Amino acid sequence: MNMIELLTELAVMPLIAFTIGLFMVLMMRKIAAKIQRRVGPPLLQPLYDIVKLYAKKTQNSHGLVHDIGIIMAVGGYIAAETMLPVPGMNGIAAKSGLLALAYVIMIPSLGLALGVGQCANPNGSIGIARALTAMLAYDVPFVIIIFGASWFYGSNNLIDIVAHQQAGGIATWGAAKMPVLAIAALFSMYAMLGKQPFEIYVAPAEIATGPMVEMGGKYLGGLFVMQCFQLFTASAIYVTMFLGGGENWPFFLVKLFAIIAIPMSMAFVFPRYRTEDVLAVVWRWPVLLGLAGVWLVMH
Amino acid sequence: MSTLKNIPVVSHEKPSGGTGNLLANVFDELMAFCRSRSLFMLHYCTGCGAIELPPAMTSRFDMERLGIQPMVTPRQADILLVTGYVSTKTLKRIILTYEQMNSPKYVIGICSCTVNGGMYWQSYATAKKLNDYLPVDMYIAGCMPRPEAVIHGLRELMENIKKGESDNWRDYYRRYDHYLGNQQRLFGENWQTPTDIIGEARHYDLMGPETLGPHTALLEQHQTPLKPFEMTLGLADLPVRKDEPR
Amino acid sequence: MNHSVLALVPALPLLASFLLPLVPGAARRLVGPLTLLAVAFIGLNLWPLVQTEPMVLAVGDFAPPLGITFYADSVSALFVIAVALVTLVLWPWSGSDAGNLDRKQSLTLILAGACGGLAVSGDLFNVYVFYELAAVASFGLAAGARTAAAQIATFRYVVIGSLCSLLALLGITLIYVQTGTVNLAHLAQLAPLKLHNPLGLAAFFMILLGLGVKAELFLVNTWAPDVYATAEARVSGLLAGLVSKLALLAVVRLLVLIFPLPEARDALLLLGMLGILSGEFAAFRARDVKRMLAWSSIAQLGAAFVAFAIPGPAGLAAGLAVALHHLLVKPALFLLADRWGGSLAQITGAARNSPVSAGLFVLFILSMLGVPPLPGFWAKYLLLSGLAAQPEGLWWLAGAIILLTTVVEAVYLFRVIGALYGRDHTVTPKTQSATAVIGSGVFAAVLLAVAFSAPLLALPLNRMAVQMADSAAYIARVLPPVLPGVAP
Amino acid sequence: MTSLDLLLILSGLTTLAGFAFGNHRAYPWLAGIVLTAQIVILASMPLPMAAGFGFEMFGHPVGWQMDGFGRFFALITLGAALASVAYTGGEWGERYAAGGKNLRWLHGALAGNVLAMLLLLASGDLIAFFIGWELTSWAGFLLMAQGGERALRAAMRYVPYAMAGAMAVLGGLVLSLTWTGTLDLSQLVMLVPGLANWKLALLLALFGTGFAIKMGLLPVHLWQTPAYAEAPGAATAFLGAISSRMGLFGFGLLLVKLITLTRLADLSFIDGLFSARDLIEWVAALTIVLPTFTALKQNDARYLLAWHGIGQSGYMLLGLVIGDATGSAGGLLHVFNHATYQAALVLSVFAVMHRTGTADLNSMGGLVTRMPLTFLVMLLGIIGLAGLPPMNGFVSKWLIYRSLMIEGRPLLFLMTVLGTLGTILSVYKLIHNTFLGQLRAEHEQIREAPWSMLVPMLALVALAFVTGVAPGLALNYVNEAQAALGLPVMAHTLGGVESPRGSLDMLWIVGVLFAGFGIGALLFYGAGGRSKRIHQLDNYAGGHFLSADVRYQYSDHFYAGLMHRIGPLYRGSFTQMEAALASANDLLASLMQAWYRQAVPALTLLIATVLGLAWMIWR
Repeated sequence: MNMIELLTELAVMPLIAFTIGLFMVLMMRKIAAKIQRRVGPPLLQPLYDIVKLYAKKTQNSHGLVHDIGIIMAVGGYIAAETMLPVPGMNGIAAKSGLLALAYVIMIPSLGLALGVGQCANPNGSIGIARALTAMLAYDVPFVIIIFGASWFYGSNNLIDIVAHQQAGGIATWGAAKMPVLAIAALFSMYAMLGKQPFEIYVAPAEIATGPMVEMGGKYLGGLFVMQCFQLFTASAIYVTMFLGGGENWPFFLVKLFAIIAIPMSMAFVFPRYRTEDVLAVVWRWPVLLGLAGVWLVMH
Repeated sequence: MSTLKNIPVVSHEKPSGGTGNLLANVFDELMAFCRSRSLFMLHYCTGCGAIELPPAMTSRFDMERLGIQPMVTPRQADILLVTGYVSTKTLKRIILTYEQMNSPKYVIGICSCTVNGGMYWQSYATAKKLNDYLPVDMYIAGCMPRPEAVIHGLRELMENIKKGESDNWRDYYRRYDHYLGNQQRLFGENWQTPTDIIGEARHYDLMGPETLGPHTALLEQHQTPLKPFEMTLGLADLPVRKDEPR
Repeated sequence: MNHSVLALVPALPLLASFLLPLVPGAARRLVGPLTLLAVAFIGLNLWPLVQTEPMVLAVGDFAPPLGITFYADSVSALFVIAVALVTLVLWPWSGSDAGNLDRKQSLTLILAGACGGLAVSGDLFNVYVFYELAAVASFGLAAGARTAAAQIATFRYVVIGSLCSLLALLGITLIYVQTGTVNLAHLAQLAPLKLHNPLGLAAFFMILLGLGVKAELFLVNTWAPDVYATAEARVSGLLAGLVSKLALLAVVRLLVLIFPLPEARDALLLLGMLGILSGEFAAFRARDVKRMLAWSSIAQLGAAFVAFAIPGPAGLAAGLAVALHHLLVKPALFLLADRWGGSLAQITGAARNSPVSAGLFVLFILSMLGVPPLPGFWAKYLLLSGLAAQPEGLWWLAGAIILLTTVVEAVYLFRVIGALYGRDHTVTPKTQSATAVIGSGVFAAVLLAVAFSAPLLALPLNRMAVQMADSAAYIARVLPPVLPGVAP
Repeated sequence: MTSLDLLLILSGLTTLAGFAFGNHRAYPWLAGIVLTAQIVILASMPLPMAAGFGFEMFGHPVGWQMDGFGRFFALITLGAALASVAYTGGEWGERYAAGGKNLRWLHGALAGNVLAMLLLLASGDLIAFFIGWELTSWAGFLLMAQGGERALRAAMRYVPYAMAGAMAVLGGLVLSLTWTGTLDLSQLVMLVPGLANWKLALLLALFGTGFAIKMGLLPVHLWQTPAYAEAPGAATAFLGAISSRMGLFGFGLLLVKLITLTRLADLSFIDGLFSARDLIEWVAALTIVLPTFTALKQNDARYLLAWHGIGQSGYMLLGLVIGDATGSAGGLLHVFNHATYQAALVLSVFAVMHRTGTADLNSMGGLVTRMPLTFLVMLLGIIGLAGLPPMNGFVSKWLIYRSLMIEGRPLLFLMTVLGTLGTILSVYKLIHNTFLGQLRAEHEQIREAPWSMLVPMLALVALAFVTGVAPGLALNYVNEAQAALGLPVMAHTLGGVESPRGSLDMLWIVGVLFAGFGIGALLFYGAGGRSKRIHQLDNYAGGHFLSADVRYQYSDHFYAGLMHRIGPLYRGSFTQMEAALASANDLLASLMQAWYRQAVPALTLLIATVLGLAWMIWR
């Protein structure tokens, strides 16, 4: 692979991720609307929102760190997208791997946390405290699953993992070989997406949307963009680990959207957990499932 | 001042299709379109009118299909919905909330109370006309207006935004002295919000003929400074001065 | 050098002590120091001579086993030097009035003479005599502080001391009854036949307890904390540093020459272990500096007993190292505790007005804890490696106890350091006296010299231990086989 | 004279100079130059390098020799000392001296620590090792005790621990002498693995206790936090960066070199189910998790960091004990990495203390506008401590994770990650409560820390960043240490590890990350409308008007929801255990005192005599 090709991939991969993410947001809102027997937003609504937010005339910054936080939140995901192999493009997946990716996607969260902290709003700080607590909750099963998958495939390299699954068709997919882990992973990804009942850190009625309390204009817009990336990343990691990655774009898209659709179909009928209950639930079921799955994989 | 048309609206948008860069015009149109199709609203539920909003949002009327959805804090919101009578005490909060919103921002007064005080006309503690204190873009009269009326009003606003007609937020900057005067009359001359409207007007070049005036002068006398904490290195102490008290 | 100088070691100080009151004027104050210098000179001259060949003096030319025998090997010579020099450093230069001072100086000289005698005695009866002499002198010195507390403490000391002297005498009597001799060499010859039985062991045990009083042996050491806490610092230093070592030496001579039996060793080991445990733990709760030092000294002597219990030259080397180290450290600490005695709170911040003394104090403490490269470490190393070389069981338990109690020791000793360097401005601690600083400075200089020349000193120490352990040579030297043409 | 001699002599001279004229203004410069020279000498020294001096004691030669393992630690030691000394060079030192404290003692103790550590790291036999060990302990005590009343109390608490550790090591030394007849490390290496299992287990217990105490492994870690936190700033940085790693050095010698890891795995407790190696791995893993979550609860920045220092040492030991090329490289690399960012973090906390006078996380906030460079240092530092890219902490932790994955240790892996997550939570609290949020009215006039303090801090984080982007720079020395220990050597590239089973190339990752940030910045500044800085009181408060006298800051009980769940687990069991030991000790002590206070000693004497005689006679 020559350098120019690589650079093109690095530029294109985030763009694709963003586009897919936009539609995932739309799908999410549509699912919510359908469950609530509403029409729901029009096709380009996520785009309208983002454009409008960026186009705000006056915007409030609480200081440089506030700005940098948003830049890190968006930029970190842009970087992360280049480490996720998609059909036809591998980016720098060979140079990072599953483990590094899991830590790289903490960078945007940390950036966001910094930005929110600078806002000097206790609601935001509480939101971040809760978000970090939620991260502590869902990352525990998540790393167990990463361990299991990495042990099963004998590699940490996402390209290898994808190749391994694609070699034998559906029968060799992670989900077929490691069903317990796949279920645990779905659970943990659900918690990661932070929708009901796990939306402890947004909690609009309680802490006024937590981290987003002081975010307006392009700051909020940045977070919307980040959400698009986040949905794509979570889904793509899952697909890569358990659903054979992307053989070609149509199948890949189906898998990506399906994976997001499953938890979202459940989300909007739930109320919200309390923080400690998120810990209790996530540390119990997906962790137990994950450990059982790892045990099965290793024996 | 009994009709909407009499609310002073000063448009400074260039008429569409006029001079200037075509591409820029298209861009502006696009922005206006997006603004009109994506409205986050903050409902400041001061009175009984708030009860009409849930039906407007939920499955019967579903605002979201118009791109309108509720938001929680002023920073995120585009529309400030004031849904009922406004007492003096509440008005302070409404003004604070309005000033904390990011422009372009729109104020909608719902119910008769926001128009003229409604049934509280004789109350000593109720602000009668909201547009004395804030630039109201749209009144939805009624006691209370039905959800259809609310939706209708919102659609009107969307049209106005798309056409570039609804930009009363500029008026607040351009005639800040006027609004501030009315506010001071009600709250006393010590009145101050933490938002630096004049500074914003300067920063975004939104100054108008009446931005500054006697009332802003009065404000400056009583104002506690609101200069943001700029990041400072403060490394003037190189080399360390011996005489300096530490 | 004439063998008869050996007799001068005890005789000179004793004589001087009786003559002291007769010497007129200012010269009277010089009698003691000059005598001690003379003894030191004798000891220093003795040292090279006895390295290869121990020196024997049969007083009045009565051939051993008859008559009084003085015997000096390198250990004796070393202790003679130590007695003279340590007494000199702890010499009572001043007193409240002239009569008191005379008394103190006389008693100190008697103590020095008795100690010298213990170092060179070659028979059991002389050991007892010198031991009693030392006891009487120390009673007098201990009560010399003339406070009610000191007198009460001394009274307890006298009671226990006298009872134990009786025990020792009983033990010696038993031995004499069994063997008909008190000469150590002769006893050593006869012991396998006549004394290595329950009766002999009982005698040994009685003598052990009897002499153990001065050596602060567990069971008979209850007097020590009170006496050390109430007596003058120099007296405490003499008793803890010097007298205890000489008593210990006497016991060890018995152990090596007459009772090299596992039972005897076990008794030493057990009592030593109990001494370490009781001393260190009791010191842990002590709030009075001098009492703390007293308990610590009990523990140190316990360690010395444990060391001497180890069979063979390794044990003697370890014991000598521990004992000599304690001899260097404890008198100096007591000297410094003269002004800094009493409650710890009173010395808070003392390092501010007496930095040198505080530094010396820390130095001694570190050495006592066995912080390398100070000599205390090498002593501890010898002791522990000696213990570890023995089969497991009590020996290893003793090693474990030493390791564990060092932790306790560190805590209470660092408490003193913490107080010295503390920052409480409400108390104004006393400044150190010049004599204490100079005295402890001398000890510190020796300590540091030893620390820097430790590799060089390892060899002589070993040689001493080997010489001391060689009971056959002792017998041969004192009771030479009658060869044709050589007068015994 | 060999270059090791020169190194030690220079170090000794620095110590003397520190005690003699450490309060002179020129001393930090001089010491800095000499330390730099020492680093150069050390780095350019051919290995192994024996010292020209030495002596023989009781038939055992005592000598010093530096190998790759020692040099790795020695370089970190000298570097940490350099940063600490530089930090004292300006205003900090002046203020310290003005506060009535003595700079000479501080500098002397600091240089003394370095000397003691160099002696320890270059020891060629167990006696030299023990000399170094004790000197390190007591030099450390001296340094800890410099910080005033509370520091003295903390240092006093350290005494029994240090002594217990030293005595355990001494016991181990004596036993290995007894069993092998030698104290020379090069001979012990051959003889020790041949010892019987119970002997090895005893050696492991004795030496292990000593090293564990120094390192602050569970359950003997309690002394470390207050002792490190209360010391003066420069001292805290030095202690936190390297001091307790001497325990790890000991473990490296003991576990890897003397006992060897294979022998360690043979020492099984329950029929091969649980070996000594497992035990150590689990102790290390618990040391990662428990102190980290204790740190989470701290409200004093210094204590928070000190607790993390304990937690992070678990990673190092775990990596070392896993013992494969990747894991041990990770463990060793973490020593260096931790030193860089921990020193920087501690220094930044003390820089904040220098200006605000407090390290209480509930009485600060919003300082980023006043001390932006200090903020930058702390930001990079916490990213390193939390083990996130692009800082070096990520690389070493990645290596450890990776080796646990390869070795198939899911539970240990989980513990390491749990530690990392806990760290992220607690360091966010640190930076949030210090630098973010509402600036207090009393801190509005505060200025940035002086350059004399900033330069070492910035240099440290720069080092942490550079070795994060190009870990190969540090891995060269790690490889040397691995080779000296007899561990498999990990092949590496400049950017990390190249492996068919999953590579790590930090050059690319960081490159892409910063490219991402660049695009993010373009989007932010290019695509959106202009933003305006606003005052912190212009803030959403549900319609409330904020004023400067109202604290609008969330700092106390920061992770309330988490604590609701895990709070009951903080029972203070270790503290209770320590207290129980102390009171048992007290009880024993009072019993012993009672013995000496007996009223009728004659009676006791009689009984004892009778018993003793009976024993002698009937034995």
